[in-house]
Amino acid sequence: MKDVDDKFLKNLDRTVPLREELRPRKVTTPDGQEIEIEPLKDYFCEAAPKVHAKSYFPIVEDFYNWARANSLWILGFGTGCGAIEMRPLMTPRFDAYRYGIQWRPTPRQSNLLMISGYLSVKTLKRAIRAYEQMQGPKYVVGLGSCTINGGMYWDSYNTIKRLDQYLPVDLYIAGCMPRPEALLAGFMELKKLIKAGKCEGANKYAENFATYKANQKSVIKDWDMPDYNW
Amino acid sequence: MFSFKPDRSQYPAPGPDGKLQIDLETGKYLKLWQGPNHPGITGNMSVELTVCGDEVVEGKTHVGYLHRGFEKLMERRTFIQVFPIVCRVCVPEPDFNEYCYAAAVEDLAGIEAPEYAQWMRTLILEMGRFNSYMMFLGGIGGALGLGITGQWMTYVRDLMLDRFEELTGARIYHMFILPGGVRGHLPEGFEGRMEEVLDTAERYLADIDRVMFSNSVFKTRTKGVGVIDPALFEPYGVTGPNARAGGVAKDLRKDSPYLVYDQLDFEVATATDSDIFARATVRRADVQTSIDLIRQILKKMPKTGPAMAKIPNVLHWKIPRGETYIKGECSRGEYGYYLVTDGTGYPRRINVRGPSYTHAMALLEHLIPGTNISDVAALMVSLHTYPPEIER
Amino acid sequence: MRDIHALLKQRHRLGPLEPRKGGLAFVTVPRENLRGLLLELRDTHGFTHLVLLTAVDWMEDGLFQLTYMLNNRGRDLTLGIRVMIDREEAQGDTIHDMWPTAATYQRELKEMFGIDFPGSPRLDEEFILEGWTDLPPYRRDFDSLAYSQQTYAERPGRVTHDPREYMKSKLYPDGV
Amino acid sequence: MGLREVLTPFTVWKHVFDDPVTIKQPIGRPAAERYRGFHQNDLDTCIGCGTCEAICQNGAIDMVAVAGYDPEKGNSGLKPQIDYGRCCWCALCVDVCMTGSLTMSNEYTWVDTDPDAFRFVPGLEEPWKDDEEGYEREGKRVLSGIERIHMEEMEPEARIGNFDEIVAGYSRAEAILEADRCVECGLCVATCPAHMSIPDYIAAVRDQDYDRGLQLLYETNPFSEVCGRVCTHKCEGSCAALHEGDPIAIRWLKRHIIDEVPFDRRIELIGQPAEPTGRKVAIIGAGPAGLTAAFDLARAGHGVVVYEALAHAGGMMRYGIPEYRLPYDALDRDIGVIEAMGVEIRTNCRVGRDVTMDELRRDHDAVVLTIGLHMGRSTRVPGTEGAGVEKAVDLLRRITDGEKVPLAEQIVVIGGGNVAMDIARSMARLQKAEFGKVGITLTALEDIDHFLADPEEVVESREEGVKIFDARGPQEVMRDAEGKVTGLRTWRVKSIFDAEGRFAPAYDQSDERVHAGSMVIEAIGQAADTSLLGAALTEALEWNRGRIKIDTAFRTSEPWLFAAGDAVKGPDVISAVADGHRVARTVMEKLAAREVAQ
Repeated sequence: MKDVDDKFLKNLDRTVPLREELRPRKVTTPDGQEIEIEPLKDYFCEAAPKVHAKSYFPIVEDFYNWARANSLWILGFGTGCGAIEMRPLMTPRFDAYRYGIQWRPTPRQSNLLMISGYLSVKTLKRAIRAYEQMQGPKYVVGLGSCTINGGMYWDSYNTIKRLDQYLPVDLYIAGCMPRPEALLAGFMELKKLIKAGKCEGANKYAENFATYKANQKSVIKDWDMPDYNW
Repeated sequence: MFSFKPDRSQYPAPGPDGKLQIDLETGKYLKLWQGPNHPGITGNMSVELTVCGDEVVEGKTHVGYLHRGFEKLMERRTFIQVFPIVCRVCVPEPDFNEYCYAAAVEDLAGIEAPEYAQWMRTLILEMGRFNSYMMFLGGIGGALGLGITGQWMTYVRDLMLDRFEELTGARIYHMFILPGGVRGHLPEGFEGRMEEVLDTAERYLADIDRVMFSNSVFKTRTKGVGVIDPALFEPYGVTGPNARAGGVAKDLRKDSPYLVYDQLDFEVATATDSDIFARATVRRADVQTSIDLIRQILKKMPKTGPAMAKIPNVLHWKIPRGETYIKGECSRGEYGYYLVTDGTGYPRRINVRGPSYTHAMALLEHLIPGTNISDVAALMVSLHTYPPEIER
Repeated sequence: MRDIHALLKQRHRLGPLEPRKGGLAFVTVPRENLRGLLLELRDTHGFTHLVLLTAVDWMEDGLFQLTYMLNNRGRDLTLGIRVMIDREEAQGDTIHDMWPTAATYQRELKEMFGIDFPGSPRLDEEFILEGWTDLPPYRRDFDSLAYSQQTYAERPGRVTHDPREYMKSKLYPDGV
Repeated sequence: MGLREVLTPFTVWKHVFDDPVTIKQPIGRPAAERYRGFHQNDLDTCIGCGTCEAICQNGAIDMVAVAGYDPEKGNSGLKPQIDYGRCCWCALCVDVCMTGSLTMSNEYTWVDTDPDAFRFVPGLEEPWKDDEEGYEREGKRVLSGIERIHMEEMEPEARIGNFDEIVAGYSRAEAILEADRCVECGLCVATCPAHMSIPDYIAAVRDQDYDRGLQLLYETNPFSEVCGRVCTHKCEGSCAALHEGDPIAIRWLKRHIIDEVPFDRRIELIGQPAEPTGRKVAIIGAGPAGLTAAFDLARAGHGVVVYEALAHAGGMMRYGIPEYRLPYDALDRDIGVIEAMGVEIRTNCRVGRDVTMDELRRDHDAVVLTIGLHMGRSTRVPGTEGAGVEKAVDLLRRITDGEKVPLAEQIVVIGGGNVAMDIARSMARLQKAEFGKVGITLTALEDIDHFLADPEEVVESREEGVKIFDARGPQEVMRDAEGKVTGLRTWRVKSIFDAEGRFAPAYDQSDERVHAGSMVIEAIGQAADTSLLGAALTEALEWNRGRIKIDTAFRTSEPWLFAAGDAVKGPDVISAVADGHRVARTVMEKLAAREVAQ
């Protein structure tokens, strides 16, 4: 393994300008009207996420948690290699559906985001958007070494090393990549945690929103989306 | 047949050069992103479609969501340290990376892998090809709403993964083909268990024939759709089954035999129509070839023999200056490693030539205009591209 | 391969042929002669398949090597054509009109090495990277690990010991 | 589109009645036998060489100290800690492991909410610690060479008739191949008494950078010609490679470096000594310890005079080690480099006879005593007094001096150390020249597995016709009526040491043997000849069981007098070299502190 070049310093001067179509500007509509638009403001709600309070009655909260634990709907977003081991879970051989787990195509319908391994900066941006669009209470599970401490891409210029810097992670599954059986074990563990009321990732995200945003913006240089979109 | 005939009467007038002038602000055109988080996309990539009505008038492939900078990382690693990371370049068929890299290193270092290792490598590559085609056959059905093929083929692929697991010690990233040979020998009773898997696979494939290839819906939606003019094969670098579906029997296993393919008996499957259906049938026939080849290899391969050639101490392995290109026929076409060494213990440059690179970028962008939105997914799957090998 | 090389050597000022095993060979050509050579190889000698186009950074020599790999399927020949270009003002000649797929390669080279190919379509669009502000990453003077350390947080708390130094500190701390 | 195409797909409904393929209990389903799951490590076998850390391309492995495992010879005591936030389960660490201690289980399930939990030392307490199944490498390691590159040697028939050097030395190609096997763990460095930077100079051989190699050698050892040939090479006994194959031929590689650098170039590479300091040091005895100290002191700019009683410098390296193991010209080159540093060697100058200790003390800022062990010890069994019984060191010295030594057709040697082998093989050569055949019997207290001599010495002795009888205790030198030696009577040894570990051989008297021979040579050990000190100084100094007492920094009880080498410590050249460095360092510290001022 080559030693690190001590003299190398990353370029801090250059910034990425906002894309043309996202800048506030005047446009002419098809019917001839001239209007001012500001795409990043017009289309999104900018309100920051809020902490979701627990129910006043513990028994009600327990009931909620029981229900949540038994309907883990996973966002079908294969962010990295580990996604290939999720496919067998959707088929009769491993049949994750029997545990109340299923995959949904859109963030709106899902409450569990699986980060399947490494995240390149480009995908991190999409993962953040997907996460923020999901309905709470929502959970994040990190698959494999890459989400824990960078994995085998620890020296890559394009992948993050610690997922918990950018998204609140509820559970990690070791492996490169974890087998379907290990994933199922992870889901069972997640269910236990949810039932015990210990999966407070979404609230953690809301509480530490500023920190998360700062971390995200430190690596995503062309931040061309609103701070929170849901 | 019900072929897609867009109604262009409502389209904005083309420019003086006859080309479409796409101005989004006219409201006639719409940008539609398919991917990266989209059920109709292969892996983690995206296609930026410009649609007018339900006709796609422009498509741009966007990649880089899986970019890890492999070619840079390889330059930081010693020759043995590159070995574990190469397989990650292509997730569904990782073995080709291992083979091409190992063979490239052997070529420049002047090492010859032992005969047993050559046979074993061929076996692994064919098993990997089989798996890759299982992904394809599942995917092409899925792209057209035929969910059952995905269920069946994933199951069969899983059985093959079990064989991979007992042979190589891993399910997906096998890391079995080392520069200098392979890591081990066949486990006891492997042939019998493999035969069971192949039998099961053939049964399921017969069902696939009935449920997919003889299915009027499937035929209607794939025949005559996404035709690649064979004249485009060379300019667009089309190789593998995509070219074979257009009647060009391009197959490096025959054209430029590597490993022990010259000692194996097989035919190259071709088709003539060069449409989605033809590309699917070619691959269907190729699965059968792979099954036959696996049987042949297990029968013909030596029972014992050294698995590894003598290699220098890998901790400070230096390879003299040189460059080489090693290629092989993977399930998608020509896969190759271009390796440049400079006499140090690290590669100077490694370039991975994945077939998806040309198929998913230039070719797909060329094919998309004029198709229906609903066909884009099937068109993309029919090219059989794996995003991680595009951006590496 | 030797016959083709002998035939084209004078006309295109080819360097010596460097054959490797299995119908593979490499040859160097001056940049001015590249286009003519590619055209003749493609149209006359059956090298119709552009296998790959990539670059090698010879930073110490101040050069980029562009490698055009062409294949003649009928005769099972692969020819790697090397063009050395200046690293400071890295510029190559686009061949996307000969092989449309070359445009993709040229986009990648522009982004990853900073090599310009005037006239190549969509050359300045972002290809793989997004919001990249540093040196083109495949250049040798870009250190991936250093960049990573300066950009992405790492999990703290790891320490390691060199066995030799550790034994020294434990067994003969005074160094003798 | 025909009706057939519409109906055919429905035929697969026949599978409705098939058994499901679902795995009933998927969680914890056992993985394949070879599956590369979580790591295991046999901590008792692991030597902490760190090769796993070196090969890991993910930087996943740290070498950490683990309670209960301390550094010792050939074992750093460190253990690998694996970060599963980095690992990719490629098992290169398993393949490269020098001892085979690192393996993998086929366990694969580990989920945790704490990302910092995925860091562990395999072998300590993980649940899969003792799992049988999982990945182990097939056969021996293949990622680094197992077999030592063969060293060209003279055949026994060719070498027995003369004193020519036996070992040829590596060629460049051979040396590169041998150096290539080194994994640069550095476990050997601690074992080497002089702590030579072994992995670094082996790397220099690999890189064909002999200039750098020579500079590295001279940093720690001015006797590379000597040590490259006759070093006891304890380093090779702690080499990580010996656990599955042959250790690296460290000694031969050292010799290879010195062989490749011409004499003049060596002096050039080492460079000139420092500016003269005006301080003067006297060294008594031009053996390895004395000359090493002289070299170091001279390099630092001090004036050094070495007093040597015998005709040539070199001490036991010249007078103890036979020429076929260490040619004199090789030794002369090493001494030549030392002299080139400005060291003055006065040979034939016996302290106590030609110059007195008081004079030395008066004329110098410090005096270093490195007189070695030149007096042979006797077994003192009946019959050792008188003609026909010789001491090995005396004979070796006389052979070196070119004297004619007593010889017999059948000789019995007592002793199992390297000196015994040296004298046996030297006498064998003389016998071959004189009588045309070899007749040497060697008896030793130790059994053959515990011989003090190097194993290759034993092998070569046997090849040359020396008959070795192990575990024999000498009881009497038999003499005939005229007093001529006829043989040696021995008993079989039951044990050498008593329960407290003291030397007290126990014999089996029923197993008696007489080894015929007309000459007996005793090679059972040596003593220092301290008569040169004179009565007053002998009285003034503190002693420890017959040896001059020194502290850890080689100071005697007299502040101006230092002692080092075999005379006070022992037992071999490289230890003497190490002592030389240390005593030189102490002397220089003292000189710097002006504590030794008159």
